[in-house]
Amino acid sequence: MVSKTEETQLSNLETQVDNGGGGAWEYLSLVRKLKVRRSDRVLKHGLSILNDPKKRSSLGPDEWTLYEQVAVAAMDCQSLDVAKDCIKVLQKKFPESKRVGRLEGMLLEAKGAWTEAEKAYSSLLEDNPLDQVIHKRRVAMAKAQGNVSVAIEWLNKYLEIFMADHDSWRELAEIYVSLQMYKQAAFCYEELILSQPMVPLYHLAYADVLYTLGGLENLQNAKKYYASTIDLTGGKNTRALFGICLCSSAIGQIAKGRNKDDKESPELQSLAATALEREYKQKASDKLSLLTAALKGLKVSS
Amino acid sequence: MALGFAVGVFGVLILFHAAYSTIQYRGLLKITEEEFSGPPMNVVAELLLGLVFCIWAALTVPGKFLSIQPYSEENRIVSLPANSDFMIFNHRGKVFPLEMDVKLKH
Amino acid sequence: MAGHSESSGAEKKSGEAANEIPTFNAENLQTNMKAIYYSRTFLSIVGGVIAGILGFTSLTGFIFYFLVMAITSVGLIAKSGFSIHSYFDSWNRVIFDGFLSGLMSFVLFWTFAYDMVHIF
Amino acid sequence: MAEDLVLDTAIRDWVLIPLSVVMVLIGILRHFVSKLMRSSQVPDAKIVKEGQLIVRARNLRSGANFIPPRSFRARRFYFSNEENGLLHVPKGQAPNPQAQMFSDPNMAMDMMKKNLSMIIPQTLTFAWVNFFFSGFVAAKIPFPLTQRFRSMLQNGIDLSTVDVSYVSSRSWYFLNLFGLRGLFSLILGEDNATDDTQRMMQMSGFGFDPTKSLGAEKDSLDIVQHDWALPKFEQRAEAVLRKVLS
Repeated sequence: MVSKTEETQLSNLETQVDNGGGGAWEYLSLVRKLKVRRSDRVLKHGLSILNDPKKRSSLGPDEWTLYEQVAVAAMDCQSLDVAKDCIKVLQKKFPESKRVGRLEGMLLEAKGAWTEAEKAYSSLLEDNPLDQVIHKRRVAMAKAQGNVSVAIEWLNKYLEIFMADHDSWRELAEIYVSLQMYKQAAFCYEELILSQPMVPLYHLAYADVLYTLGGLENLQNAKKYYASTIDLTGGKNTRALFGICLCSSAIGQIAKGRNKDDKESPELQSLAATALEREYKQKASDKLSLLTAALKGLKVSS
Repeated sequence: MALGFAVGVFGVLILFHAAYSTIQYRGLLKITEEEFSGPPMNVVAELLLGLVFCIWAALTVPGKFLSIQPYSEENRIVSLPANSDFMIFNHRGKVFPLEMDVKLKH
Repeated sequence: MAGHSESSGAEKKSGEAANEIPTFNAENLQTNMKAIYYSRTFLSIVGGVIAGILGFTSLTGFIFYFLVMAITSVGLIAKSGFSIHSYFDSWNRVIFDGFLSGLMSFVLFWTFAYDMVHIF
Repeated sequence: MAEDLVLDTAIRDWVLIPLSVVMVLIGILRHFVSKLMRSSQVPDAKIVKEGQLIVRARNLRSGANFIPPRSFRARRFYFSNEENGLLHVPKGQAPNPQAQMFSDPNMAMDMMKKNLSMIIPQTLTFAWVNFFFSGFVAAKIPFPLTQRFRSMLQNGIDLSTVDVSYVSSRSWYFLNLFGLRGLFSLILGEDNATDDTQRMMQMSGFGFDPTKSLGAEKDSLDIVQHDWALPKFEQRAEAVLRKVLS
């Protein structure tokens, strides 16, 4: 979860580090903590620390964490030589470690040697059949090969045991969305909302899925979840504001023919539209005309 | 934080000193055979000072309060972390490798 | 007109109901409570030592404890910048929580300091 | 009040202070020893699954109001229907936790360790206090108490004429035992190993009995009243936007 303060902190550190202002280790730690994917920068700045013996030894035991981080980043950047060197260093230090074994499997993956990687993972799983990360790697491997249905199968099997693992629910939801299996995705997002009811982004994603599914009931629910996103973000989520407008207009179109028994709160959409206009005025005033045209098209403009 | 901690330690030390001087004072009273009516002024002042320092430390050392409102800047989640356990390397970056001469030297 | 007033009444009512669903970051609340607990425990120990040195006995000592705790509450409120509701879900958290849990520590250190200074 | 007893300063220097210091040191030692002895056991798939199941069911219970009624009912059925609900444990199949414990030596071992790390230092200190400092007055509490507390505070001295507020050395040990908890939580952190009451609570559960917690979770899930919170959020969102716009 990356909050607003953390995001600004990250971007500040990023510019500082990119301009040679130091603080590379802090930046790398923050990247690790927030679990963001900045592989190119991690590779560059991580190596600059690792290649400097003085800096490296000042890290103490964190040195090995950095090696791991850089190894993964290097794989992500296809700098396989660097990754291999890092893993070699780690292996020398921790000869029997499962974690290093996992890195080796990932290196095989990055090379595209799927069968060998699979073999490595299965042998690791034999030692510890409940290693969550390796199960996840197998899912990722299936996905990387393009066998999305296999990935879903693995993931479902995994979730039968580790059913409280929300990262995997999220992955499953994203896979389902990519396959346009929205009903299944909606289920996954419900699961995510249950496990972390205060994360607005899950509400938002759920609302998106409901809106895509369509139908009067789903649209009304989608509007409710966009509303909850607005409430949880204090009205600072543009996508949710747009969502409210879209839902209202779609509901209006469907409900036109029918009797209007269920009272929709008409104010919410006009408020959302005004909020949007205001936000555009502040941040992108040159695109304001586009917005007003779009809102007019939706007939929600006040 | 470190400053608050130092202040706290200092406050506790002051308290110890106040205790010690009161013990001395009681010993003195015993010799002069007077009744103890209350600790001397400087001890009271020391105690007050120590209390103030300790309150300062107690309020600063445990760290700042964190906002519980979901829409505050600290809590407003703007992006989800990359699901790095499911990271795949078979992406378009593979076709465009970085133009970096990176190497792990030893 | 009547319909309008009715809808506003309903809105108000549902607005009240909406306030009942707590939306707050439980984790941060926990951290805050922990911070309060630390402050109170430390100050009850310190208060015990001071009460012992000053030689308070019986009721005076307990009054002193409540005084110290009251000062702590005020300090905590000041620490939160007088906006309790952005850090805690209710006032009771700041004012009453942990009031009695520190009593045992207070009594122990009070006795200890009192004995050190005044009994022997 | 009766005549004040005059206590020798040697008692302070050789009983009161050493006793308290030793208590603190033993508490710290115990914390670290129990930290060292905590073994990380590899759980088997069934236990892991049940643990995760309970977490998920608990999430469902606490977040129930955030999902639509239909989704909630489907999930509840999935968890707690009588035929093949995940939380439903058929009668008679529940394994006896005692038998399970004896079949798994690790579990018994772990419990032994926990027990030992709690009881041994306790008994040792108590024996030490008893042996060295028994049968005299060591301290005086600065407030009066009724006669009922005599057995508590003057444990080890049989004198009914002494004022109740005088504390025997053995009772001072007990006072320390309870009163130092706050200090330990300050210097060792919240979840320290010295908190005996918590330990006792865990002990009374006697090991980990997953079937029981599954059943309890099912019962509490069955009585959850679903009250969808989302319709209220539209009003809340309106209020928020109005506040932003104003």
